[in-house]
Amino acid sequence: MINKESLLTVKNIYLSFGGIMAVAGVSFNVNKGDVFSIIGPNGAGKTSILNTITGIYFPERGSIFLKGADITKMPVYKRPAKGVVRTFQNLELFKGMTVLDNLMLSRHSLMNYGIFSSIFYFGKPLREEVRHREKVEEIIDFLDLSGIRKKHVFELSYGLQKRVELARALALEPELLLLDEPMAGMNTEETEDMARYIIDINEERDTTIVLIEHDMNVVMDISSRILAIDFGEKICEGLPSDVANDERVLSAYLGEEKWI
Amino acid sequence: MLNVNNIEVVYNDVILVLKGLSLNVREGSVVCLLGSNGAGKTTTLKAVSGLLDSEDGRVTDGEIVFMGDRIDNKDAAEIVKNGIFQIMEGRRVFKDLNVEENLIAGAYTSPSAKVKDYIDKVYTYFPRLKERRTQLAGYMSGGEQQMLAIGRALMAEPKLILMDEPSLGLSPLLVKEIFNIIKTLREKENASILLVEQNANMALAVSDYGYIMENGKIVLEGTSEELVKNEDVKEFYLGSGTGRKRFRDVKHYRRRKRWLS
Amino acid sequence: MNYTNCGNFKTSYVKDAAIFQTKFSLIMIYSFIVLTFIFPFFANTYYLYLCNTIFIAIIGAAGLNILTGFTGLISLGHGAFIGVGAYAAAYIFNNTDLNFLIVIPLSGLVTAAVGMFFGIPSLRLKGLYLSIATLAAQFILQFFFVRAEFITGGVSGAFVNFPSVFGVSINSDFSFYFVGLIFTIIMLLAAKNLLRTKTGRIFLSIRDNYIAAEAMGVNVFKYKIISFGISSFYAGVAGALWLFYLTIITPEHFTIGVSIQYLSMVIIGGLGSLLGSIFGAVFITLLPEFLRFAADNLSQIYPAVTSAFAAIREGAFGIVIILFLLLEPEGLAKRWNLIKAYWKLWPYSH
Amino acid sequence: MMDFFLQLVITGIVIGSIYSLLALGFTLIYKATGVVNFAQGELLLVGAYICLQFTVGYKVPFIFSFLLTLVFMFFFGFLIEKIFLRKMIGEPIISIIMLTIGLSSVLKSVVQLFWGTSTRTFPQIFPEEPIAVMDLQISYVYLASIVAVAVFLLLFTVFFKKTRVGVAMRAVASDQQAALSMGINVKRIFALSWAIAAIVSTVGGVFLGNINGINTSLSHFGLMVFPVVILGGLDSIGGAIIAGLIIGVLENLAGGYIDPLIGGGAKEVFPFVVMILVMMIRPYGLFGTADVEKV
Amino acid sequence: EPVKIGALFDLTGGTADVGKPYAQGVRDCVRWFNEEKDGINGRQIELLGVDYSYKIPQAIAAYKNFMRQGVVAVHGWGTGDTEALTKFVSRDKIPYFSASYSEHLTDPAKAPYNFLVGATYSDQARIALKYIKENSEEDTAAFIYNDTGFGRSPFFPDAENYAKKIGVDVVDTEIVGLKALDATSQLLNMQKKSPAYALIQETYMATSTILKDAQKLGIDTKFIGLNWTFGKTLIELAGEAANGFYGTNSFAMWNQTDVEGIKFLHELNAKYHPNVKYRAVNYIQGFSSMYVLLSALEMTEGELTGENIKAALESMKNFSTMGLTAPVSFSKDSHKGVTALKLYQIQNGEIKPVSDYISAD
Ligand SMILES: Nc1ncnc2c1ncn2[C@@H]1O[C@H](COP(=O)(O)OP(=O)(O)OP(=O)(O)O)[C@@H](O)[C@H]1O
Ligand SMILES: Nc1ncnc2c1ncn2[C@@H]1O[C@H](COP(=O)(O)OP(=O)(O)OP(=O)(O)O)[C@@H](O)[C@H]1O
Ligand SMILES: [Mg+2]
Ligand SMILES: [Mg+2]
Ligand SMILES: O=S(=O)([O-])[O-]
Repeated sequence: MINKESLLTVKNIYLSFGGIMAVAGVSFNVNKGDVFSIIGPNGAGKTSILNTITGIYFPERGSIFLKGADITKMPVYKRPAKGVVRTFQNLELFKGMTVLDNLMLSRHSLMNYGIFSSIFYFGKPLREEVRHREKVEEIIDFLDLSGIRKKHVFELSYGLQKRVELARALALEPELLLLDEPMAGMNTEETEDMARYIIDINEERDTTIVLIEHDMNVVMDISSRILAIDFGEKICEGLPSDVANDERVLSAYLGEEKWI
Repeated sequence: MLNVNNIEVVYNDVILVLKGLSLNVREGSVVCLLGSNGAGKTTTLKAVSGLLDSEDGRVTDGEIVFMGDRIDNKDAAEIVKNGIFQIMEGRRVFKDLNVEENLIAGAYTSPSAKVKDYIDKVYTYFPRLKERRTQLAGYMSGGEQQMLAIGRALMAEPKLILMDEPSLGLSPLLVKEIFNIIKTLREKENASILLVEQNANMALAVSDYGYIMENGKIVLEGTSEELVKNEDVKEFYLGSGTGRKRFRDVKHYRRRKRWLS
Repeated sequence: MNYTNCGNFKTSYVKDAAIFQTKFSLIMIYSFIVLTFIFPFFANTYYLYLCNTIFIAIIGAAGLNILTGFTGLISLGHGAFIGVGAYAAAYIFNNTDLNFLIVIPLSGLVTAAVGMFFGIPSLRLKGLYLSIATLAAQFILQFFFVRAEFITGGVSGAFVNFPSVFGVSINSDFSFYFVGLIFTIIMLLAAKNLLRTKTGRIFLSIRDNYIAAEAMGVNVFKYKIISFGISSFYAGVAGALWLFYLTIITPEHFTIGVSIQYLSMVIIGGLGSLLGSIFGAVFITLLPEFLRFAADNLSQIYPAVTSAFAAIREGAFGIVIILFLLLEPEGLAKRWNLIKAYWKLWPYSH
Repeated sequence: MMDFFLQLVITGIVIGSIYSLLALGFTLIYKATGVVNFAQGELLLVGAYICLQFTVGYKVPFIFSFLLTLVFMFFFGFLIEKIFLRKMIGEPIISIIMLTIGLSSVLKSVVQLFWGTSTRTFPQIFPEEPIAVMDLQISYVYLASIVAVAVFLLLFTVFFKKTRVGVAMRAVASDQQAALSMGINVKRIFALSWAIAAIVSTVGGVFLGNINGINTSLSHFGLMVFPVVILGGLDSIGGAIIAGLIIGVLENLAGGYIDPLIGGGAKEVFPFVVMILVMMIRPYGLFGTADVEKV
Repeated sequence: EPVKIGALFDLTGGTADVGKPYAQGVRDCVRWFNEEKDGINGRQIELLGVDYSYKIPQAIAAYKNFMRQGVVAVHGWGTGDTEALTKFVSRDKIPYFSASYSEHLTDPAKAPYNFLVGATYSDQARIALKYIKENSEEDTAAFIYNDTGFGRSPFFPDAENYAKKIGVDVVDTEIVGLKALDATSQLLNMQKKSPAYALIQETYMATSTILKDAQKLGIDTKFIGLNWTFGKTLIELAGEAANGFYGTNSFAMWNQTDVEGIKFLHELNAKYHPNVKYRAVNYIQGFSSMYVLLSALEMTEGELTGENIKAALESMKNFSTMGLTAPVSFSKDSHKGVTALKLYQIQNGEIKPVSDYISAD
């Protein structure tokens, strides 16, 4: 663990909205291969941290490094190309598009043809479309979406939409995948499936994961490291076993019950 | 007090979602409705609360009776007046109204003299909301929004509250709090509750009776104690018993439920 | 429509993405195209005129649909952009020796540039605010048409001579028909290809959820501008064709009324559907003609109420639009698909 | 020189008050129902003609016919919503916009059917002698419109902030289905907001009619208020009013100072140029609320 | 077999308030020919009237439809449709009358088949300038117009050049929109130049705005409006402020019962429309214009082809319209039918002629 290569470094970032300090001086480091979880009470600033990593908001102070390069001020849309991709807490899919198009959209920056050539369609654009379609089909297979690939997203149930969101992020072939409450709204069985997917993504697809989740069963089980925050501040960071027994985590977040 | 008899619900005149569903909620009880994604739980609640209409859905068969009155396909506004209030899935706070205005909107059907008292009551349940009373609801975190959504329901002082996944996205501490609130509601507010949840452990813990639905039908029902002991429920809803499990050991993505119809 | 693995991946995916999925529809479309080429030999000027305006409307509506239906940016300035194309065509045609077939795409490019310029507010503006910024574009461009006399000929307008190609003068409805038809086919094909590939998906993603699009690596602003550009290119081509059809244009041809008319085409036809643009263009072009026909006939029978009929006709236009929206809110294209689905299942459908 | 400036400003405020009135009706509908109403100008037209019918046709004294008109228009707005817009609840915003465009031709043709197309005039209602304000003559119509604007501003501010129906209206604008689940009668709220908007625009229409008579072309003011509502922020009542005054003044200053330089015409496009510039700096107008977009 | 004539009317569009009475005039003229004058040399006239709502595409559609039905001539309406159709009518050789008084549409070199009964806007402005030159101590003038083809047509460059030629100083120009609610800033700017007269090219509403604001500001410039500014409606709109306003008008007014044509129209209306007691000047315009067109058809030798009708029109010299206008003449070089008119003034709410025929040469 010590020799692991550092992938993401967040250094002392601050973010506020009006009078509210959403993030107040948080620092942490995510190594390659980690499943790094962020936990904390509602409104603690977890999503806000994710938003600064993906560039939806820029931190007012502090910086964010990806593989040593400063990406603090990089525009949102440039980050996926650097390998940073996310899912959203409340579904943010392209509802009017089919599942397939949602996934194909993800790969737009990997597609290698111009607008002008696309009006002729045959030739390079077609070849590229087919090539990427194959990649997308792999993901469809992996997440078992093949029955619904031509369905419009708005027709799907919540649970399926969550899975499509994960698929859409995967289609971008991220190095660092940020997941914001992927299990919310799922029953035990579905939660187990999702956990399994995350583990496989981490292990088989070689993807580092930052996970925000309130389901402590999952978090404690699959995380390699955990960061706990409250009121925008770090209260604890470490191995699952350390965090689960931390006094402040217990009182602020977990309640009395012991989780490990 | 609520009897749902054999209802069928159809969306857009074609998609049949509920296929002869029946359930009952007795006065003063908490009843939970469990089921996997897409089973039709939300649809059931909307059928009761009259919100189907706004989604081009209709109850095409069967009947819904609340305290002796037929309410299927009645206007949502009328149903709220009758005393049923649905807390919708996904919180659905009014994003560009502030916290207090959200509460006032919740009290639309209540006598105006009581609005102030109700607001104070909500603030005692959720002090956090009081701190944020002038903040726009859209900018609050998920948990805060959920509190507001429940607070709004309290503003209407309903006889029956329909809760659609109230614990969704809440921290463990808050989940407990929500379930405590449910207990309190039932004890102090004298409200009956029909609860849709994914967190079956908690849901069964606070409820008297439970229904499990799949594919638009009830496939299993019983008192909460009975359900907790049921093997299938344990396996698919509670996660093997009470202890935590090793997700890494779960090898297969999809196992099928035994009661699959 | 589920895709099944059947060994030959490549051809399957290609087929899966084809415009016309069955042999039957392919035969239908080819026969239809052949018919459209034969039609003018049997039609009189009036019907040819209607076709010609429909061609131009289709191109314009397709352009607006790219912006509004596919990218989700409601434009109230399309009429003015069409004007830009018309004036650009007049200016280029009168000041160079280029053939009008070259001038038309060139004016499209000029209009694209202007459209992209007026798309800049989309950097900051969203939704209705943006639409109303395009309304400002409408008024500002109209002001320009009137005042920039050295380019536009000011209020007395711009003239060209009837153009010609291969020695054939395009001076009649008959000859223009072929120009219009060919341009329509080319422009529609290009749009279809554009929209079923990368760019099209990006447009849709911006329409559906621009924050998510951005998070998926879409440079939203750039593509909004591109959408403005492409949409205006179509407007420019439509405008240039209108000029060469009419040979004289004045600022009065490109008022807000025209913008609204194009908006009705894409909405009635179906947002986000090229086929819808065709339906919408046909419908909105023919509707006033039909209503007038009806009003005229009624006036002959009851001459005393002629003026009442005139007023009613205006209202009837509104009523038809309203009825459409109430009964067919997703546009004619949707209805078409339902009918198609019905016939596909026939005779097993009930 | 200063005189010239002052005259321009005062005339601007006075004209602006009419814009404010027209913008107000528009903003009301938007705020409550999320509908951008392209038939606003026609509502104004109907209101003005109804009032004309009462005063000229039935010889009702103006003040009574004005009140009668307001009552009539209240129900008229109510009815329009019920017949045409009710069914569109939940449809995409652009379809609803289109519907109001259709509505505008229907209303216009109704007006033509009943009152024809020739320009009609109100009998002398406000004293013809203007009164002098700082050396400037101002007609009574304009004074009345300034007063009306002030009254409406006060009324609506209180209404939307303090009353339950007002808050419910905003709730409906924010999330219709959620509002339904509160027991808010969304349909009634919609109808109510159209009714109120019809009243407000009628007041504007009657004033307009008293300035220069009425014919169907008055409906074009429905479009001219766009810069106003945008500048103020689509959903801001106060914004609509202040922006109306600002546009009025800017228009006149542009007319006074820029027109001579460019040979005229600035007055008409200038509001749109200002609008775009302001929007680039403040995308939601001066007082509009930003869309809540938390992810 | 009837003689078919196409007609474009605006009964519902932006100019419907003047378009409607005009259309009635056209129709009554046709009816009179059919019922009392035996049509065109024995053939009945079929008028194919179309309301195009002042929308150009609809005008073109209507025109194409006329062609299909085989009309021999078309009576159009506004500037927009007339311009848009110019190329088509010259190609198809269809004589085209309209109420668009833009001078550029009367030049046979550019628009060989367009004809006009009534003084062009430019001529009206010239006549007004001539009047100023002759009747004013100070030879200064301003132009007030709207920024459209219609608004600019009289002044740039025609009236501007003419003013220079006869020595009237154009000290100011102002733009007032057709639907303007106020014209204060423009009038204040104009006041700085204090012209003796201002020429107005607008319609009723803007004219009323201008006159009222001028009265409010105490401006002592006198106003002369071209034909669309002037009529009974203006008096209703502007009230007091309309007093003293001049108008250039090529047509006799309804109350000039000493004019033969007006007397005739009174009789005709008593017969056709017993309830109608008043006709706006637009009715007289429409009637006169159609009268000239139909008379030309009567005079046409040979078949009613475009070329023959054109020849008949171009041979019309001093054709009398029963005094409804100055005598009408067309020639190969000019398709302006009328080049002389009287100035009228509003005095105590009445419209009175204040000059004899003044000709613009
Ligand atoms: N765009 C915004 N504008 C204003 N305040 C915001 C915004 N985004 C977040 N906040 C505030 O910042 C704080 C942190 O919010 P955040 O969404 O990061 O919480 P969280 O930890 O993700 O909570 P949850 O678990 O409920 O999702 C909250 O108090 C919230 O109200
Ligand atoms: N408005 C609608 N139009 C068409 N189909 C719908 C609509 N709403 C729901 N459905 C379909 O009805 C079925 C039941 O949906 P419902 O939302 O009731 O499920 P649920 O049990 O609440 O699931 P979840 O746990 O994901 O919330 C799903 O298959 C869904 O796709
Ligand atoms: Mg969060
Ligand atoms: Mg649900
Ligand atoms: O030019 S129109 O707006 O009247 O069509």
